[in-house]
Amino acid sequence: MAINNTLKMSVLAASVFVASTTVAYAENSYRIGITQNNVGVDSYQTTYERAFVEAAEAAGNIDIVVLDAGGDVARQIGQMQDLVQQQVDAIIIWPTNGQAVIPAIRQANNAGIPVVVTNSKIADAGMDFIAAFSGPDNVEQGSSSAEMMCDALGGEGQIVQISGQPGYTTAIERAAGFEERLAELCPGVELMETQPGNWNRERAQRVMEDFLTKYDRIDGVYSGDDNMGVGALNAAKDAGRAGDIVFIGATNFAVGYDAIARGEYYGSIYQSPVDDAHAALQTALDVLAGEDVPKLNFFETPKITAENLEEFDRPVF
Amino acid sequence: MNPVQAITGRQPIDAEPILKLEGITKRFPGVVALNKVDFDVRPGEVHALLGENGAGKSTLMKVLAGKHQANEGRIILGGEEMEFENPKHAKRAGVVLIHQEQSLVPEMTVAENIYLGSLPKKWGNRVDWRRLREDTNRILETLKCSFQHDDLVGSLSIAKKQMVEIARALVFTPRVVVFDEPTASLTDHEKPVLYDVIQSLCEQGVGIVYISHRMDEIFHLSHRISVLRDGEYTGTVNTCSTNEDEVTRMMIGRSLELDHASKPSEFGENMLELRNLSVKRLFTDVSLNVRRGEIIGMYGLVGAGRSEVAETIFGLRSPSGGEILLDGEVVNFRNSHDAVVAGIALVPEDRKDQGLILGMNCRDNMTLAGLKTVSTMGFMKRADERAVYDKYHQAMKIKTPSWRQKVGNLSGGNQQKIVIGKWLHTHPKLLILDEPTRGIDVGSKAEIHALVKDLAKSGYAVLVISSEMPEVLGLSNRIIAMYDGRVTAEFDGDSVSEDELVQAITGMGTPTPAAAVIG
Amino acid sequence: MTSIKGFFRGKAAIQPIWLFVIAIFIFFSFMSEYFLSLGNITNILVQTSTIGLIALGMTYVMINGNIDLSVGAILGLAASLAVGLQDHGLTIAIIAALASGMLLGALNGLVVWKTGVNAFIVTLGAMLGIRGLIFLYTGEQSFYSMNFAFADFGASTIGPIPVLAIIFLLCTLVMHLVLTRTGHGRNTFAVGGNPEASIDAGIRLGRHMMINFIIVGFFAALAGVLLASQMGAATPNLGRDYELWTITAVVLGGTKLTGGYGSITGTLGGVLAIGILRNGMNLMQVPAFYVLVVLGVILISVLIIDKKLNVPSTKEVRI
Amino acid sequence: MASAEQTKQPVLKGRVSRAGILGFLSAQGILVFFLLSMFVFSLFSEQFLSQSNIMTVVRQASIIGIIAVGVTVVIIGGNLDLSVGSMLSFATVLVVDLHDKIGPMNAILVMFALTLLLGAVNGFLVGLMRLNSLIVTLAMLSVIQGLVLIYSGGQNVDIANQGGTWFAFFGRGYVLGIAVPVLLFGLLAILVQCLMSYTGYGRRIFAVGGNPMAAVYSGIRKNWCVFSTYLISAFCVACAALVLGSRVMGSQNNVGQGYELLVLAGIILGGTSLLGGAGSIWKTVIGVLILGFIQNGLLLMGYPYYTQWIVTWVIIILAVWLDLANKRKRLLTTHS
Repeated sequence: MAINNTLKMSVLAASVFVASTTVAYAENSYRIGITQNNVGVDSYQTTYERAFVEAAEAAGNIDIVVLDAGGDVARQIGQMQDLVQQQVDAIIIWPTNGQAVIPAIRQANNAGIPVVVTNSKIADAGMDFIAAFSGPDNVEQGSSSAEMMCDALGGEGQIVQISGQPGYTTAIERAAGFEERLAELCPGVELMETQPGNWNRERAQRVMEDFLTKYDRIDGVYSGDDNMGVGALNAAKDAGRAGDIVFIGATNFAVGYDAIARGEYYGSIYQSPVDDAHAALQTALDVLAGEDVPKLNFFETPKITAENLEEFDRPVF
Repeated sequence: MNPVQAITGRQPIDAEPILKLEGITKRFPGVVALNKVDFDVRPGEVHALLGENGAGKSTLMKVLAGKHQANEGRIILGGEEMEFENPKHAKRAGVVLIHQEQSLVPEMTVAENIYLGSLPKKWGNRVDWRRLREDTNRILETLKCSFQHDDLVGSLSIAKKQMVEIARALVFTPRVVVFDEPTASLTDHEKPVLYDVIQSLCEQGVGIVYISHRMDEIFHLSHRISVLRDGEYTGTVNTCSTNEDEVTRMMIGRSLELDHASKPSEFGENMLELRNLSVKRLFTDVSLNVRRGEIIGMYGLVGAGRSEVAETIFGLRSPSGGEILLDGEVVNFRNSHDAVVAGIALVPEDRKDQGLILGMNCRDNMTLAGLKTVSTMGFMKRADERAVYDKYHQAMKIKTPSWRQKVGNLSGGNQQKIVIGKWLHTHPKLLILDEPTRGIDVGSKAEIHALVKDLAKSGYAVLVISSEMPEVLGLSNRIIAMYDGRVTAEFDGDSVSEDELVQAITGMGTPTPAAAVIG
Repeated sequence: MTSIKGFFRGKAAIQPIWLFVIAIFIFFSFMSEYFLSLGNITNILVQTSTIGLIALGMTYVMINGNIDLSVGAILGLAASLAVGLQDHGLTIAIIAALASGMLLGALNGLVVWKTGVNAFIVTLGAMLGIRGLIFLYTGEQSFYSMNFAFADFGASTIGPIPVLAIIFLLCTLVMHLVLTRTGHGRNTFAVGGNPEASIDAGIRLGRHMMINFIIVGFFAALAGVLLASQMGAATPNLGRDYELWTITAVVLGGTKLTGGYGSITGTLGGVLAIGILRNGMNLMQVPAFYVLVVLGVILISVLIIDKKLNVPSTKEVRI
Repeated sequence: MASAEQTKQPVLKGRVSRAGILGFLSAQGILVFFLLSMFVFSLFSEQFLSQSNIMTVVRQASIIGIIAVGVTVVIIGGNLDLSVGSMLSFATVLVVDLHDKIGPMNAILVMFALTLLLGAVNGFLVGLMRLNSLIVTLAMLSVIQGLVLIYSGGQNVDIANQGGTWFAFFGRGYVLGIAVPVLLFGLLAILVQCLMSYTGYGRRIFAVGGNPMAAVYSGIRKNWCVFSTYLISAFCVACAALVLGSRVMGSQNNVGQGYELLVLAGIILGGTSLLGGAGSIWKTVIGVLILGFIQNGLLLMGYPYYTQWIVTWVIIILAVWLDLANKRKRLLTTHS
């Protein structure tokens, strides 16, 4: 499965291939701790975790400590402290919050443990304390979505946005990227309102229902991820207005992929949790191997629409 | 032997009243609870206050103790006019109310309870434990209490809790102490301790107000008697120059007689039989039988295991030994529901906690034990329910404005009638009444006694549990005496003497073999 | 001697929860090589201090027979204020944060006092509303402290012991003494054990309850400030579900939901039990999904054991 | 409640005097408030009172409403149920996941069976073991959430063929122009209201909630009564999961998170006390609708979503205060 992905995604193929080979000739066995944001809240994080564990097992000599903060910043800080206490060789953190975890990262850094931030960036003030960041460029993703929206609407229209969980970096960056790019690229497209859908399909469905009542004309919907986007699509289908509306999401989910295939959904951003996990592990291993790793390691997240659908596998989540 | 027997009216004490209430009027919206009531207490005197339930005794005392504020009238204490804003205020002035209901905190020690709300402090808000201990010990000594200052109140017996309440009254040198039904939960052998305390308070010149339903007590203790009726003051008499009849007339406007002759006399087959029934640590080897049409009295002190026997028969406890036979067959109830289905009814000891759903209306309470009989396929039949209610409402002369009245708003007597009505509606084979007239006024009491006899005559087997000797004597065909979890004697209800009974329930003398006397 | 012992009867005896704490402590010491070390134990103390501080106040409120569900939200608001107002000076920010907690606690107490409505209802509403206030104030954003002194304080130690752990233990001691030695503390039991009697004894019930709501509000806010200092930041979602864990800890510690019974020492045990379980299961790498099940099952088990131990079976009828 | 209904009859039958109307208003405070808030919202947003908007709100509220109906029964019986949120996640994930694996009919049956089983566990612990319901259901909240995650491995579940299954009926279907969730909500509310008002079972639940001890001394099997209320609650959760799963055609593991609080907020807004022995389903229905309309109205007026929480808070305090003023008056007039 991971292999299939890598074959199709040329950009990443190299790095992931390197991952398996690097580990193969690593002399020392490493103990790496990872504290995740909130496994189980959606499939992306779960798939990420599974891929991470599989990759580490495949490597053979990596001992991993997998923790989940359950979305709670304080608990994540506690887990960071526990990992420092156990003196793991490196810590990978998927921050629950881009700012609140910085002191904990600093503590780990002070204790001489390299920290790799994965998936979601931390605030600039913390960049000095981390060894590297690995993950998607969420601002870039937002911009890409704005470009798609612009293309789809031909530069004119009224749209609404359903954002992710308030206060979470990914949600903020995607929204910021989208809004900024949209304004400069297509001043003719008006963003009427933004409401959070909390990464939750049912909630997004409800928000969309309210939008549909409130606005007689909606030309497009941008959702912070496909999970919410499909919720919005459901609501529009129910109201019989799905045909008039362009749906654009991010983090392509299986349901989103299918909807694109059916032509109900315009497009999304392809982001594989498997790539995400492999990239994080690889970055950590590179850091441990003493290689010169750049601070920001973005893996590519291409646009996906009906036109290039066949180039991508259906996501497993 | 029986301390209550010595009925001697005391000479009134001639002194200036320490406390005077003049023209007290207390109105609640829609009702005048007290109408221009006068009352006074002299130092060293026991002044009994009588009246039926709802006559306004408790309201008057609450006004006195600062729990309610009067709309009109004056309170004069030691020549000064007072206005009590709250009980603590009254307490500091020397007026203390000892409550009918226990007002103690079970999880706190005796000392903390006695000084509740006025713990001695040092260094700001810090409790001065040493002083608390010493002060408490001093008070406990004067009361000759058998418990320690650091005992948890929750672990004390009811009588001892009562002593804690009294001890609390002594914290601020009291000038007037109000006892509101102090003996309601005491057994006969616990009462003398209370009487001694009252005596010694009198000797110190404290004025005592004594509220009770029990004539014997009142005549034994008091110097003067005042009577309230329907919120109105009906008069004051000297105890030595009056009698029970006169006082009763003042209370209810007619005289009452305990009718010993009307006991049931025709008995049928055994309805209930207990054979060596035991529950670990509560009671052992209890054997008795109740026949159709017969009233069996179960007499004993609180804690002797009487209520527990009743609860076991009713399926609320599982026996550890022995058997229960109902109508000749051994029964084994898993819960109270089984017992009700089998035809047993229990009018429990505690009306408010066990007998009634106070927030429900009269009708719903009345049909609660027999819902099946007023419903088809689980659906209630409103008309049938009303019919049931009307039937018992009339038969028992329950005084309520409407069936919609919440039972919490009724007087004790009417509440008890509703509980009894609830069980009559199930047409039980055996009716168990646990303290059926506790805290009920004289009028309702007589009505309930008559009702019980009528029920027995119409074929019910009745088991009455009581700690009031006149009640047991007046009702029972046979009397089972219990002491410390065992049946100590069985007596014929008409021929037993009071001395014999007292001996049997206090564990004195040789227990008569249970089968010796069968009526 | 006996009299001193007597005053603490029932409290001097070792509480069941401490037996449990000792048991799991020994268990994890054997199960994980990382568990038994000074560093890990101070970690546990720091991690439990947040829930622990709130639980101190919650114990008072629950002995009163009330409950406060709004503590998580108060914590979140205080944290946001403590970071967000730092432009006006660190001291002002912290004072404002603590004051907000006490004010909201007072509001809860006032409504409970004046309406006599179940505290559960009142504070459930407050829990929603205060969370709304946080979002309103922060505009859904996280705040980051520019002042490093603030974040450094959260990470500082005295000797080997973190300052946060010391603050927590000190507060525990003070609250224990207040509960067992002072008039207010003793009245707390009286009010929960028999409200009617307390009124008669001249205890001003409403005022007393309100003070305890202010206390729990204060501790929730203090926990929020300290948590914010640990993070050097505050997030609007901070403190979500904390009320549930706090109540769990207090109940584990033997405080009765019906009021009138409880202790700070028990609460400390309850807080530590949860902290050690979480920490130990982390070290043993129990998957996160199973941790939820294990914690729930343990809570129910403790409840069952408590029922079996504490109820004298002879006194109670079979109902 | 049956008795409450009947006590009001004299007022309604009697001469419609000013006092009668005022009495009615104060007795039905929450209803008046409901209509008033509808009026205010309609001033600010013209879409608010449109038929489509009202239908949308009621449909959205129906999931919370269906659960609230069940929880109200638990509360009348004198207990709480905080585990409904997790239970909703559990049931939804289960029915959606099994839909493609064993077919919709079987999936629904299995889901109902297992959800009722969870209800039975609650009922066993609270009813038969007589543990404190707040703590037990709090613990079950955590346990069930763990079970959901273990079952799904943390993955979202989806129904692949969304167009071609009759399962869509429950969340998206219409009967006579009314959305099925709304119908289901109404039907359950009426059914349970009848159960509570017109049957011996309902009377027993009121008795058990009003005074458990006295209920036992009246021969009512209290423990089983309490047990059964949790089955009703679980049944309602299963119905809600049917709607939710069908509406979304997929589910996340935490889909029900926080529902327990919204359900309680709705019940409280309706004016049911949490002490047991009192309350009614129709009050709960109104409370849930108020919650829904506040959320919708504020959104239409352009306020951010969290303002509804603040407004809910203020309303709860006001309602509590109003209700108190009412009660005080009633208490005083019936005092004898």
